[in-house]
Amino acid sequence: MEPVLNLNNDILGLVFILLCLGLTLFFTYLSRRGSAIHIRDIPAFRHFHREVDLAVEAGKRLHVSLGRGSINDLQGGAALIGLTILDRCAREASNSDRPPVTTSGNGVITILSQDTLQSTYRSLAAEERYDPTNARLTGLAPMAYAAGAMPAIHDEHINANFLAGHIGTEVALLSEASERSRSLSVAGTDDLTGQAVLYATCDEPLLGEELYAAGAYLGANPAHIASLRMQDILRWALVAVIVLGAVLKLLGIVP
Amino acid sequence: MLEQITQLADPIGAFIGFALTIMVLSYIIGDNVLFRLAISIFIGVASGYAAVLILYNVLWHQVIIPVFQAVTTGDTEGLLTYATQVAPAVILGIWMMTKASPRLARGSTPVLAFLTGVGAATVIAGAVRGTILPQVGASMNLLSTQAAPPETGRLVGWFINGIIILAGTVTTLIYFQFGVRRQEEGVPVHRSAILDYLSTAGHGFIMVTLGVLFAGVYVAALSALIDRVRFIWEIILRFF
Amino acid sequence: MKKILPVANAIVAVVSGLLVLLGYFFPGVFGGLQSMLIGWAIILAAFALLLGIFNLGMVHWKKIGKDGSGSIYSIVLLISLAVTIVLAGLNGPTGTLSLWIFNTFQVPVEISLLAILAVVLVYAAARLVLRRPSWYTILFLVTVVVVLLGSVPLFFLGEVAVLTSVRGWLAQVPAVAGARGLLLGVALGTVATGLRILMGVDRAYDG
Amino acid sequence: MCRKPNTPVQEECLYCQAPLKGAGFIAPAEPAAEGSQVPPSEEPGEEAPPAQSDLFSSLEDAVPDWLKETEASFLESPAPEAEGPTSEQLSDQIDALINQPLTSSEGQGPAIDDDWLASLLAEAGLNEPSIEDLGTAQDQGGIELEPTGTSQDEPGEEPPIAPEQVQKPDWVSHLEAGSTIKLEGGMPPGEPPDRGLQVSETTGQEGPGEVEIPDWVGKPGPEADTPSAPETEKPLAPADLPGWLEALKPSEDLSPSEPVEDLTTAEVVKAGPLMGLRGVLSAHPSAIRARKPPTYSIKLRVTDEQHARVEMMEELLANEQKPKPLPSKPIISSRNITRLVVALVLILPVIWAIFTGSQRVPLPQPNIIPGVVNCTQSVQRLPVGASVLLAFDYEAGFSGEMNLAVSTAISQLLMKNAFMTLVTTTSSGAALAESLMNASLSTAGIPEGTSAYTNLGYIPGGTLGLLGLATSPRAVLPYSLDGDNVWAAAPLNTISGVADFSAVLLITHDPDIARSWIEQVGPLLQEAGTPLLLITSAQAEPLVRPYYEAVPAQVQGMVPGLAGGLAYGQTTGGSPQNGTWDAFSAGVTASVLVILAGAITGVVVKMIKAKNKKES
Repeated sequence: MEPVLNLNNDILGLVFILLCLGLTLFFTYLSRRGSAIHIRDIPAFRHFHREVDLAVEAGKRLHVSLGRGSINDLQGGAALIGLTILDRCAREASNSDRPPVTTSGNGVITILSQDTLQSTYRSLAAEERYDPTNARLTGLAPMAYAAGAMPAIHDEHINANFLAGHIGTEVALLSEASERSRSLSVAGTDDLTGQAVLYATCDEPLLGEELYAAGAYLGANPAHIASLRMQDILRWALVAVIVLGAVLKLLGIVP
Repeated sequence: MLEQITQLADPIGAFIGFALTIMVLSYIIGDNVLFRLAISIFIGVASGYAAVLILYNVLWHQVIIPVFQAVTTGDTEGLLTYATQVAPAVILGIWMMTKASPRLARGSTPVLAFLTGVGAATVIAGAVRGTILPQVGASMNLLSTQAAPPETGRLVGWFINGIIILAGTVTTLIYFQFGVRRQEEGVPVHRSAILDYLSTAGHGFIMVTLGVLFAGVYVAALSALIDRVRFIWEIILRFF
Repeated sequence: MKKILPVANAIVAVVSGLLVLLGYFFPGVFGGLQSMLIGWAIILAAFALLLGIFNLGMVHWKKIGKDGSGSIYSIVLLISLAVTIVLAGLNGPTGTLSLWIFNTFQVPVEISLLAILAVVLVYAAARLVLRRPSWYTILFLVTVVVVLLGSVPLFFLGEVAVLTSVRGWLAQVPAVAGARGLLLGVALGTVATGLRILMGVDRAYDG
Repeated sequence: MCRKPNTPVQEECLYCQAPLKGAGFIAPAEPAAEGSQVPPSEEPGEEAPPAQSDLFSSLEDAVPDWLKETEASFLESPAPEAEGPTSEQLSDQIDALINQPLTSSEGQGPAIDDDWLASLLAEAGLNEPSIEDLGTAQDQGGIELEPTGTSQDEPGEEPPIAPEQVQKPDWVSHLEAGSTIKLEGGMPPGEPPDRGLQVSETTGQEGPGEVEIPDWVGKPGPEADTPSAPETEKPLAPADLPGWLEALKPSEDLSPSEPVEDLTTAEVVKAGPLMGLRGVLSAHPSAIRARKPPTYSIKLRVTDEQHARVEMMEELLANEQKPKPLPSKPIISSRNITRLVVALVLILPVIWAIFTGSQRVPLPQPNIIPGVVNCTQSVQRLPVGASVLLAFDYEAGFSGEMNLAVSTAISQLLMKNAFMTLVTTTSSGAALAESLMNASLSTAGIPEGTSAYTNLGYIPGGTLGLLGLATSPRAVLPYSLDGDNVWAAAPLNTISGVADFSAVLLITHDPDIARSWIEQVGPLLQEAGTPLLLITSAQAEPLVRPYYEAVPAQVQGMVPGLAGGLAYGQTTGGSPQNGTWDAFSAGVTASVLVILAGAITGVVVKMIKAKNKKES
């Protein structure tokens, strides 16, 4: 498969990725050595922690929806961070009477969510709690996926919904269902129209990049914190490149 | 519209469509049996059709027909290509199917590891080549003299808009800054004053963007609502 | 063995990922291998879809009888799923019968679900200030109202030229800026997520 | 019991905290502890005989003569009159003391106000300290006093005397000779002052159980306050006993005689070096196990309040274990009503406009909506019989919004006699494409089966599939959905890449799909000068428009949403309005009003809340 972009972009892309990798490894090493970073407060995660505790107390369950993004596509990134969130949720709610239920709209994501749940329970020495039907494919078309997840929110004594993955405007149906069933909805998606809908309909929307910080905020491994530090640095690098490039182009120095 | 014409050409289909539309719209009143029945049918049909389409295009066209043709035509080169390009995937696929059995589930993990690895590489490359490089390039070109309009009147507007887009992109990026200054225990963490101003501006740009997109989504949904009302009216005119 | 298996899985993920990634930047060397691996992944995704359908069936099969009144929905879903797969499979995705099923059952429900969104979105927007009172919310709603008013001539007032031009400017200037920032942020997060998997740190698979 | 050696003065084992001195004296006090106020004098009558018969039968030879005598004499000796009532009073007092460990210092109020004790404390010059001491002494005494409680009144009432100075009666001397353990256990040097303190305090505290205090108690202040501190033993003149004390001798004799009473009921050591002795500290572990002070003290320390708390906790735990019925959601709630009202306000104008076929609002003109004119011109510029790629990348839900524009484009292409190749990256795309093509062909009067198009179906792999399609469509989609190898025959046999098509028409509702096409496939099309046209939903327009506005434009023509569809329809001979545009206008107007009303309400409520907060 020949790349569509030209050679310069390929080289730039490779350099960028290597930079990301290097910084992530460096900060992972630092964080393993105890170097701490203060991160800004994102209320959605704070409230979610509280709701997880309440869910455990009230004998209710969590619902994690991983969207319908294909893992073989750009959208897969949101689904992959969704799996990390699922792992954290399963751990936090491990002593609950009802294990978390997972819904998704893609075959691969469904299987990966099953695997994530299974390995999480195994690591907690509670593999008997794993039930494959708690990680469900609710539909293969976007609306079918949302429509299939709605009954789960309505009927399964859900206390909090974490919608994390590639979900389009159909996410409004999920937040509406959670609002009608009086359960908290924390949601983030890589889809911009989905984010616009989420901001209005969801209790705790995660804007843009905030979804990808979930691992760090939910206490996953140090690499997640390292990733945040890497993102912070590269964000400034991008800002510098954009401003510098724009100025140079305005001055006609660069064609 | 045309989908309605197709349906109206078929009275049974039109009536079923009418009934399903009413059943789904009843959700506006509240979650009810009719809505549940309608979406149950919908999920089954939509998932079934999607499955058939994908399996048809992938498994039938890329797995079964090629080997059948290669064998019948005795195309050894085709068979060789198939053996390297398709056969391993089929073996991995069958291996992955052991996931269906809870007892053998763990055995398919290497296949999922492979899928995850390929997926991760794809999303990285897609994000860098498909978003970061094009978007950064487009932002840099905002004030490119080559793209400037010749008329002086439009030039000012072009320049101001370019500056606004540039500032908006930069401040929106800054808004996402996660790291904050170290503070003594107990004191709520916050950004420095300059960062606060910039990220506030960025937050504002994000709100405007989301507002514009929300309006767009609403207009699309309203169009669907109008379409359904029209469909119901046409069925009423036809059958009642 | 308990320790070796996860490590082996991680190695499979990292190696396959690196080969595909290198294929993008060194097409001459890794291009062939990359396209082969991606081809495998595409076919595997189809097999995964089969598993997904099986999972969908199993979930609802287990609900039958156990879920009391909810059983009927599961029965209806399973019947519609099975009938569609059989008929569309035999008739082909574009066969007359398949298209009839599609246009009769899927299209009306899907459009109706989108129509429900209209009500849901207006209701949510109307409650937003009450729910999340802040200046950002006000800014969001003002933008929504201006764009809506500028997108169509008002029923009694007719077209307001100013609103139309403001809508155009909002969509082409500030919205583009915000969208770029959001897209770049999402892309950065995506790269970070992918890299954690290629580093073998995050293991979505049963590591 | 650890069996490790302890010094005789130790009251409990240094190693295992097993009671040493108390052990032999617990037995008689146990009934009192259980609440039965049976005077010890009765106990022998009830319990001693069997115990004695056992004793004599089993250990007749083992018991020394002197001990037989002492046992006999003690069993004969009558119980003192004062013993019964005082034991009751003291057990009450002790219960009170033990059951209110925290209120000990508060309990000093009345004690200090009490004339005699106040004067005692005043003269002792240790009001406060003594009060604290009392508190602590009570706690200790809770356990220590109980066993010997029956004899606490007498030493308490008399001025405490250093034990070694007390003139012991003969029987005590005999006893001492016989068993050193007895003596040490009965009167350790430090005990009398403590006891005195305990009693004086408790008598002060206990109203009802207060003992008659004779006048003389107030006089010998120095003696009275001595118990509070050890060094105050010095001023006590050993032989300086007042005459009245002689009168008390018999009762005073009782004090050391108690242990002997214990002997009647105390166990006889059945093993070890002390075998045969009664009431001595047995080396046998069961002796300790049988007398667990902790159990005893725990019983005593549970107050009613604590009982109540325990019951409350038990109730809580019991409720926790019961499965709580989850609260059922209210069917009619204010939210549901509001939702219904909003729905009606939104839908009614739409229904009215559709049902009446209102046409008050002028249709959008093609030149007003950017991109529409360019789109229709690009199609018009196509050569007759050109090959066009149509990507049906939208979901069925958006067909209501987009089908008008799509059908217009298809009819325009049919007029140009173009050959359409249909592909999709969504699950609904193939069926939508086929349905629309069939409908368009029937509308245009072209018989079905005419080779005006081929449906290649679904492109697997998302963006990767698109890249594959851009460079090698034959590899990605080798056959049509009908199973034909369309690439082998005209007109597709000349197509090797997506750039070989005359035009690419992308129909999508998803801005991500549009971006993938524009950024991944677009560059190839630009190189070949192939126009990329876009029919999109209103929701994707804001994100796609910049590509159309860009210089150079990455999208050559664009038809956005319902408005775009209506405008585009007019470029090809007009489309029936039938109230659709009026319904759209009415719907938008109604929704804007609803949003504004909601926002204003929200602001007002917020202001009222803020005002109330300020006031409160």
